[in-house]
Amino acid sequence: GGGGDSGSGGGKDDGKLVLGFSQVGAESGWRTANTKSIQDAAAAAGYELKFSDAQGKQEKQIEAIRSFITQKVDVIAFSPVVTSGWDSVLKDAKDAGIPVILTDRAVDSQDKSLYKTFLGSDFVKEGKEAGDWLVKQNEGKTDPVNVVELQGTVGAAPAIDRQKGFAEAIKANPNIKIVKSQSGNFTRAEGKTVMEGILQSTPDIDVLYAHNDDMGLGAIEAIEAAGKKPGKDIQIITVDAVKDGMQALADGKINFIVECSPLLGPQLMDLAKKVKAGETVDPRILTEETTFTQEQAKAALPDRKY
Amino acid sequence: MTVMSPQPVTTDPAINPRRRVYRPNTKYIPILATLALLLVMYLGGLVNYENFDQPSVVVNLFRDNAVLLAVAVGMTFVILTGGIDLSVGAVISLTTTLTATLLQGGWPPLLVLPLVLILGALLGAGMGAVIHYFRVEPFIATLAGLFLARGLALFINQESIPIRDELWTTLSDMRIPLGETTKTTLTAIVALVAVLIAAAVLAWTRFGRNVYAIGGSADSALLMGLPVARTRIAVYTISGFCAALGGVLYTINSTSGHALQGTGTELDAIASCVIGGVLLTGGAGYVFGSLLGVMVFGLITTIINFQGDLNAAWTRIVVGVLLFGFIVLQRLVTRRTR
Amino acid sequence: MTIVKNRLFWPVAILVALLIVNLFTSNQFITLQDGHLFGALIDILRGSAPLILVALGMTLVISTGGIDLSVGSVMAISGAVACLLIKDLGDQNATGSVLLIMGVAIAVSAALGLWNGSLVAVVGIQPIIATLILMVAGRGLAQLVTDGQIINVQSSPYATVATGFFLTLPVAFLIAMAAVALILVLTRRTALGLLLESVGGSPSASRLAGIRAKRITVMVYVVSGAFAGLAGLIYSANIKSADSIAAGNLIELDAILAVVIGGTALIGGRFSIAGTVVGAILIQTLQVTVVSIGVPSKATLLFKAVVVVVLCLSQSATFREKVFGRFKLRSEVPA
Amino acid sequence: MGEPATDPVLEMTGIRKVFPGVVALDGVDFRLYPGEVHALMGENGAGKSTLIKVLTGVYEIDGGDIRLGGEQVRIAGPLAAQKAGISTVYQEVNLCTNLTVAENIFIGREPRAFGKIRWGVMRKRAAELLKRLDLDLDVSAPLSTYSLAIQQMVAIARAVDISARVLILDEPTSSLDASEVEQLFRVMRRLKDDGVAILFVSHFLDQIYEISDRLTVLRNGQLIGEYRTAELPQVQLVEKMIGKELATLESLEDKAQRSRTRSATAAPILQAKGIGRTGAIAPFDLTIHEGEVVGLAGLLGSGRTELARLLFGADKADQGELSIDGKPVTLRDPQMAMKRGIAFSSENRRTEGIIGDLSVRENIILALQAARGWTRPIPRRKQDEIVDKYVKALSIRPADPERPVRNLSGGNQQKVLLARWLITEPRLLIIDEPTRGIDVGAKAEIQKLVAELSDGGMAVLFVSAELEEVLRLSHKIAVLRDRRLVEELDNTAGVDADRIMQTIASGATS
Ligand SMILES: Nc1ncnc2c1ncn2[C@@H]1O[C@H](COP(=O)(O)OP(=O)(O)OP(=O)(O)O)[C@@H](O)[C@H]1O
Ligand SMILES: Nc1ncnc2c1ncn2[C@@H]1O[C@H](COP(=O)(O)OP(=O)(O)OP(=O)(O)O)[C@@H](O)[C@H]1O
Ligand SMILES: [Mg+2]
Ligand SMILES: [Mg+2]
Repeated sequence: GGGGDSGSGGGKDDGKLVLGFSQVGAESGWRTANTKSIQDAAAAAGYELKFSDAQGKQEKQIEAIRSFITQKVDVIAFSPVVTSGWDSVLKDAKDAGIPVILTDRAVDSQDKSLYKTFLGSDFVKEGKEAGDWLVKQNEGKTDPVNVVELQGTVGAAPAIDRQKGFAEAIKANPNIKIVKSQSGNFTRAEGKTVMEGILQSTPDIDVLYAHNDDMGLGAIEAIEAAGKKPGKDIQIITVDAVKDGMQALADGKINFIVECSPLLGPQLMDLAKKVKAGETVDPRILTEETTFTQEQAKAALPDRKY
Repeated sequence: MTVMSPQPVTTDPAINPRRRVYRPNTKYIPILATLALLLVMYLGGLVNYENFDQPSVVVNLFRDNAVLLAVAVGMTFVILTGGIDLSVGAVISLTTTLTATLLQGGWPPLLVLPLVLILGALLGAGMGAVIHYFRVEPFIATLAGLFLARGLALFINQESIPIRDELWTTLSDMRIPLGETTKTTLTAIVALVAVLIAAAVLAWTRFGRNVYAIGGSADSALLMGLPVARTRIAVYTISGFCAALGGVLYTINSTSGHALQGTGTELDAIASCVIGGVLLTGGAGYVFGSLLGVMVFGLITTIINFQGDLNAAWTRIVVGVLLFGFIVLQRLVTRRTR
Repeated sequence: MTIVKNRLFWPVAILVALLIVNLFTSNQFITLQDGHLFGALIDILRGSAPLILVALGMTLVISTGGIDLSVGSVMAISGAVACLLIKDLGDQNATGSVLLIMGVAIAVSAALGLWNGSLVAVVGIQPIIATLILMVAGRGLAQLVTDGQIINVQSSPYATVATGFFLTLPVAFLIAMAAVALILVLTRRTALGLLLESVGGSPSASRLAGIRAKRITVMVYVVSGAFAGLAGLIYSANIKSADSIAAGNLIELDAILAVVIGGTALIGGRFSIAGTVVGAILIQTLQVTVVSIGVPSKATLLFKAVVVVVLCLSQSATFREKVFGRFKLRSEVPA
Repeated sequence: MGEPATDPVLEMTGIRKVFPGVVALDGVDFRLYPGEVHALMGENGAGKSTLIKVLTGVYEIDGGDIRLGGEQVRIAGPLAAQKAGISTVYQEVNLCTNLTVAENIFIGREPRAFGKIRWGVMRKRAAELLKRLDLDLDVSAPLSTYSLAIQQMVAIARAVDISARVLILDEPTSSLDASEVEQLFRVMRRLKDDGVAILFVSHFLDQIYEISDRLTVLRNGQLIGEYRTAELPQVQLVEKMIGKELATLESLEDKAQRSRTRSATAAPILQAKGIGRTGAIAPFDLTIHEGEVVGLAGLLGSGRTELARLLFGADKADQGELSIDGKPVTLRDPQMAMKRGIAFSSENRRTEGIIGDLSVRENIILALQAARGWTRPIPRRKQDEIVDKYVKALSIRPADPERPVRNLSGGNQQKVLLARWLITEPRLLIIDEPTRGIDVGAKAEIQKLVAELSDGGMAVLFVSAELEEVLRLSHKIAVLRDRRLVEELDNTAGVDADRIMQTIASGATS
């Protein structure tokens, strides 16, 4: 690659790496932590960061990437809003000789040469891990297990994938059944109202699977208001492991959390330096992520940053 | 009874006989003011940011906002009649989803293209008919349209669907050279053509003038014997068509379809029109104004992208502040000259 | 007011139909338990409080021919301010301080309303744009206040605002009803209602009749801001935290819809407070019904579309005329 | 009754139209022959405008049928009516004020080439057409910049230019002055000679007798009869319209005997010194005393309305001094004027007067309520009392105060506006065309009322296009020309219409 153009601006002469990063938006605390991690890491590495917030819109993100091309940044990184539809703008970047790194979410482009690497989580895998844990809990049992699923924003990639992975994991166990599946829009308030409604209409709930911590935390409020004990009367599984979620896990109100780490910053800076230098990197780098049970949460909680 | 000359002669130039009274003919002033302010904003960008002087900044303004532009064109028609169309964003999502799904299913592209455009127009026509014949508030009728269109899109397919059709990818990769280094895309050209056609229709055709008449006073227009029903249904049809066109441009731009695309576009389009001087109560404004309105939003985004150190919170605040500054200045300039 | 009754007949009918559905799908529709009422109906009433509040303010704004898009952002700011201050409280359960803080949050919201009102009435910007500015920037401010994170509070007096019960009824609903009563008194026991309808009906005629339209316009935006602020408090107290991103997101659309369902025209003039309340409760009931009958999430919007289409037709005089066979008026033109 | 030898071009039989609570037309027959001017007569609310709207398809009929050229037709709407050769000027000016003058004349039938509107041709034709009506307007200016009277002329120009078999004019002359009326009549006569059938509505009996050949009288939605104008004496016509002997007409004559000299001791209420507004009216001096009726005379667009608006603060004066009760004030808005006891009823009742959605009661109490402020509502019982009194005094019909005012007939709306201001008990009442569209009986009542009020000490600034009316009521007449107050004269024995016309023509300066 290399920044090819002879007419590049004067600001770059100091050799400082310029990274253009286009964020999905600020739709959750997770995302804000993600943003912060990247900003901090860039500052620590001494890179100039061009940051742009797409407010959840693909068109804004495309616009931002084109703007990065115009601004002649050294490396472009972005968390795609959706999986498809990037070929055209990535080609523009390639033509301009600017390497691209995907973070957090993958794209389904067939031409793999359009980006250098993907750094992030696998949402399907997260759903699967949540499902696996539930299956393991019920190993050997045949009593029916009624699961309520609180989905994320309808049509959003994490929602679709976490649903998919979970369904796949429990497929082999006919006694585990999803009795209600509703969207809580990834927010606490909707998680609560939806759970209220479900509690009213569904008599027998054993497990709640929420696509993120926030919805789970909202649901906990609803469960408590209905006079039930979250974590005991109803087992709760969530994804993300933000601080509030970990606290609830440690308090025994949540039973299991699949981590989805927002702290991509340092890894990203590292990769940026490598691709700028023209080194080859792995086409797919998964963030170091884990899962938490209640005991693990108690141990991990003190140094949870976000 | 008429004993004297009905045409008195006056010598005082300040006071014309039987002339219009208060305002000079100021119809273009808001647009010129908006244009001037837009240029000031651009100059501000030039002074402050490196690489802002590249032609691609201006070219990308059209390219990035082609979809919004197409939608704003249709919205201008609707707002000029005093209506509103909230369904446009959802029509975009339905169009992109349907296009991508059909193409994925192997339908011939040359069939899919007119099909989705007609579908958008029909949806608009349906809403227009409900609005006119059942006298339902445009807000609620088009909100139902919004739910319906996005609901259908989500029902058809929730996922982001790639388009691998050859025609679409060719159109997407097409670059039209402008000068030596700058290139633009087909989508920008199509959107600009839509603006030109709309401007011509509004200024030079009977239909266009009827649109303004209805916006001025629908009751009067009816009593003057204008085809109110036809015109009103037509503007919603146009808006539906333009939204579908926006959707198609979207699929060409990104070679994909997704049911969540176009979220919030309705508000952007309405705001663009209004910033461009189209009165929400109807009857006044120009499609070039809407074009400028779109450019205002585009330029604000561009500036924020060049600024490059704003997080989400500050991005919103700066957008608000820039918008505020722009509108207040625009208001002051136009009021002064009135 | 037979016309208002007629206009509200169908929304009320649909509301009743939805409630009946819930009666069958829920374990408890309404029961007395632990000294307060409990059940799906109570959930609906409690849940509809923020929307009722926002829609009330919106009704007044719309009656003057305006619109307020910024209510969602104001909700977010109000919740953020309240939680930020409560979190720093030595004793989060001190009722007095919490009440004071809520007063501050509402005052801030009213000030934001004042800003909107001034832009509309004094500077003369079209309401949709004037309030769009705060809609965009306001959420940024809220995010700035909370630093983009969710702020948790552990204050039981605060939580009571949303989840408490008083005289067997949910406090949130009582607050909303108090606001309704206040607005009813304000508009129907004083001359404010008449003046509002007059300004919305014809600004130029109102001016010549000696009505100080500017003051009234500013006032309705202030009321709208304050009510949105109160709604924001209930929203945040419900989840015991300030979520500056999700709070009040898209609520302006629901609020406007509630107002329109209630029979107030968007061009201004005649307004109906009772209609707005019915509209807001209807929307909330619809939301709950989606969950209680388990509409799959990918079909949720379609389901809502069907209900809104039915509503929208029932709002139509022409449509009702077919149902009732009432007077035939092809086109209503002022004499 | 004698009818022309030809067949009627239009024949309506047994027309019935019911609004909720009102039978607006009850079995009305109406015939219109080619080449005649046919007047439709009746009190306010008799059903004239409704008959016209039924004819042009604005309202669906509830009974009866319409024949055009002998064939039964169902007219679906104004567009269909126009296509069938019926061209109409409706009572309230129904044009689009946001469009230019030229467009208002030609919209729907613009000259085109290949679908493209030929703006230049359109403007030229519009200017020519207006010139024929003796109007010199900037045809590319928005219509909103012209006064109501001129808008009315534009509406007429539009209707006249649509070459039609039937021309309907619903009170086209209500705010036109004598010369414009004459202009209009000239055009009508020419069209009549070309065989056009003209339906004409007016409350000015003189005009009816001048122009019409036959007339049809309606009362309370019912047909009273069809007559040859020449064979029906004026007094009988009025009796047929109101259904009883007209006592008020005589009292009208009494008023002529009223003392037109105000008491010399009366204190000035309002003094204007060099008040003016650029582009609207040149600086002028005017003093109005207690109990004095000051009439404003002038041609269309001479600036009477502007003058009146300045004194009310409806527009801001940009020069000069105004003092009320000897104290200088700057009127920034109407509220300030109202606080000082000034009331102003606008000539443009549709956009600056009534609030259509609100009820008659609410419209009547509006100004009083605004003056009291929103915190001090007028108790409902008091409202009903006041409203009842004025509904009776001004015979507002239908006498149901809870009806939306938009559903009242034009004349009755005007009465509502008068009532609105009378209940504020102003010390200076500015009324711009208060008798516009009001029937003979009510007009006499209103004139009587003005005289009484002035005798009771109220000052009145009376603006009317009808010179006779101004002469009959005023103590003092201010004559305007070209947006300039040119003369102020006491209404003494020597002053008559000719004298004022001369002033207007010669432009004598005071
Ligand atoms: N849209 C309507 N709804 C209800 N009532 C109406 C409507 N239009 C007219 N009316 C009623 O019908 C009657 C006839 O009104 P119309 O306007 O025909 O009177 P008019 O003879 O034209 O009076 P004017 O001389 O005052 O113009 C009145 O009582 C009026 O109140
Ligand atoms: N900017 C404006 N604001 C308010 N009213 C306006 C404005 N421009 C025009 N008008 C209207 O135009 C009219 C101009 O009246 P004009 O100068 O013709 O007065 P006039 O002498 O009373 O004549 P006429 O007999 O036509 O009423 C005013 O009555 C006013 O209502
Ligand atoms: Mg009439
Ligand atoms: Mg006048």
